[in-house]
Amino acid sequence: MDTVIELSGVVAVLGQFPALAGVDLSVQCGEIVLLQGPNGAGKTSLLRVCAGLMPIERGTGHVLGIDLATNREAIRSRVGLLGHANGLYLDLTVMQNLQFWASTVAATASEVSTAMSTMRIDGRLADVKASQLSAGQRRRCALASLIVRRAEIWLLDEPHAGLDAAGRDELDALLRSAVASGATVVLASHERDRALDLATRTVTIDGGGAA
Amino acid sequence: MAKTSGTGTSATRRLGIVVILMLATLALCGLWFSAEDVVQGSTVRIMYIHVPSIWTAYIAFGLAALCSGVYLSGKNRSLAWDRVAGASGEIGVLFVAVSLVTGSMWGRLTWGTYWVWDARLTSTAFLFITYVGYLAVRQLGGTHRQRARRSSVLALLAILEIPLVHFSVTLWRSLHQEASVANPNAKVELDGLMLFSLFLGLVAFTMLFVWLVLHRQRAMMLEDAFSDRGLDVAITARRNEAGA
Amino acid sequence: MEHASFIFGSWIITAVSVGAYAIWVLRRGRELAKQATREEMPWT
Amino acid sequence: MSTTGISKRRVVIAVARKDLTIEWNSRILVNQVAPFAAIVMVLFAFALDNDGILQRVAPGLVWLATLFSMLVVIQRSFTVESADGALDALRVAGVDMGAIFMGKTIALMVQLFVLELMLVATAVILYGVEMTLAGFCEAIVTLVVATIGLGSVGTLYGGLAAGARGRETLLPLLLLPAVAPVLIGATRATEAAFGSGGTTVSEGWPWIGLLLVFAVLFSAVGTVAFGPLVDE
Repeated sequence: MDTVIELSGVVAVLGQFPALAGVDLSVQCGEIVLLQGPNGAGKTSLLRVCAGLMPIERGTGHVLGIDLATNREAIRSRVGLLGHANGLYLDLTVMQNLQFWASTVAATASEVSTAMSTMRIDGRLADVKASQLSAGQRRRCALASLIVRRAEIWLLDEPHAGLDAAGRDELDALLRSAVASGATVVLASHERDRALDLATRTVTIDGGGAA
Repeated sequence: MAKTSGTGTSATRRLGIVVILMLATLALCGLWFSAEDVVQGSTVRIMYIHVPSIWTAYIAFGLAALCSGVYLSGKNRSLAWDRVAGASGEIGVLFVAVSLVTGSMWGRLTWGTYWVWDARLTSTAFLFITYVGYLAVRQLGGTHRQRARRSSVLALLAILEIPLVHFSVTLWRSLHQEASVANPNAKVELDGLMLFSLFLGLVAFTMLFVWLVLHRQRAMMLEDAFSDRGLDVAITARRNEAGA
Repeated sequence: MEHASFIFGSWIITAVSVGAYAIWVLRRGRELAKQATREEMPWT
Repeated sequence: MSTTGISKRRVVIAVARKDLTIEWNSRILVNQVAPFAAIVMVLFAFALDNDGILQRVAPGLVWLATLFSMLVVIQRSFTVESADGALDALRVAGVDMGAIFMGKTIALMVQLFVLELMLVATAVILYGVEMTLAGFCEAIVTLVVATIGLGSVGTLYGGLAAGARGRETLLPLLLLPAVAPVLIGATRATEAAFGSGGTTVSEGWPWIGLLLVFAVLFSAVGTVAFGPLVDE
């Protein structure tokens, strides 16, 4: 199996604070890796580094064979990140949000409607403004816009947050099918039992490093 | 340690002594030995510091843009370029401020008011504000590389804005006296000693600028080094959180 | 000398502001250098 | 930056349409910014309560009100991006920063243009400005060219200030000195169009040339400089 994420001694800072203080991590293609650890352990920063969003100060890292230190912009179009924020425009309707995200990555209208029905935000919800959605519905929207991205690596930060029981099942099914079609998943979740069931491997993060 | 305390070396010390001697000579020539101007009278003595200050400011902003360009185009992107640009920008702001104050005092004597809406004055004021903004952006925080990238782009934008602002303000209004050395028909006629004083001022201020930049960018290097060292401490502290 | 206050005033303002900045830079450098190692001061 | 091979033009259009749809859905410009600009014009009339003065300085007031309102519109344009991490999401999606810049600039220009039309109309009504047909044409050309310049610089510095703490104060500090040429050029050109203080329409064209230089320069530079200024 190919190694898709390879980090060694990675330090990343927020302002002057070392959110990551020397992380080593290796993820193979097709894995579902669960990051666990207390709040403030550095899980979010680790996902942002893997997405090429946060620069690394020290250490070396490669994602999909691309060097994080020199060329992290090239990683971005090939991975999908679901952060704490959903990345929605609150003044746009669900449909308008999805159409916008689809047009930035050249997804077709049928892909959009498939993603919307997968996350069950089609029908009546499609014309509701994002600002009027519940937290769980916004999460579904964000996941739908992630589906149309067709990412090779899915980086998910608390994807279960706000979802109801049915939504969590649907999410798990979605991730399993993504992996079945060749993707890799790294997720951080406090839904321990559910995530352990889903994950093929668990990595504990604490004090800004992989323990 | 004793011989090289602080940001100085024997070279900067020698440069510093030369600068002080030149500035002292400038004060003697400018304030005492040189003749008064036929038209402007004694007020021409302000010129010997006013013109070199604005000259130095232009050199400083030019150097800041140059170093920023080198930083952005360079392969290994040494932060040294960013620090020289930052030191230069800071000193440039100081000299623009000085030249605005001395210029308005000169204006008070020749035009009768501290401020006239003349092209050169107005565009110099814009120059000042633009680089105050540049210094503010340098203080935004983040990592050294973020600071360097943002401020380098901004320094290049500023150097682009300056001619546009100057040109538009000149079109808007022009009452200023012509640059006197370039134009032989201007109001100020410089004799030998006056010319000497002016050029001495230009040379002395330029060397003073070099001296200041050397010291300031070394101090900045230490500031950066210390925050890196702070990072080492913070990383250790962060790793220890794991056990706790 | 005519207008002596303005002329000397402008020279003094220049000297004081540039001088104060120079002294600040020197003192800051000296203060930082006290805690610096040789490797952090490549000019020495 | 983008490796997905979608055309840049498509992204530009998508971003511009998205920003305009947001405005259409929320009506901030119509319900808040435009009334603000209008009240500024009325306040100018109170402050400069003198027969003849208002008519003479109307062009400058129009552009001053535009600049102040523009600050609000730009802040808004980047608040919607950062409110729910949408700009981060765009960056992770590898969307070309130059295309985002152009899209947001176009949306800002459309909004500014509407605002300026409204302000000119206010000046005509409140300050008693009279225009010839040639003057009207010149005024429209001035609005278009000045708006291109304002939109470009505004988006560029708005993006820089969006990532910063204290952005509310940083944006005017960076932006207002940079747009001084637009204020000067647009005011003079509009004076010629209005015929304020005995100027003629033909006197305005050189100023429109200045505006054109500014617009071309900053729309080109902004496309290149936006990415490095905004990205981490």
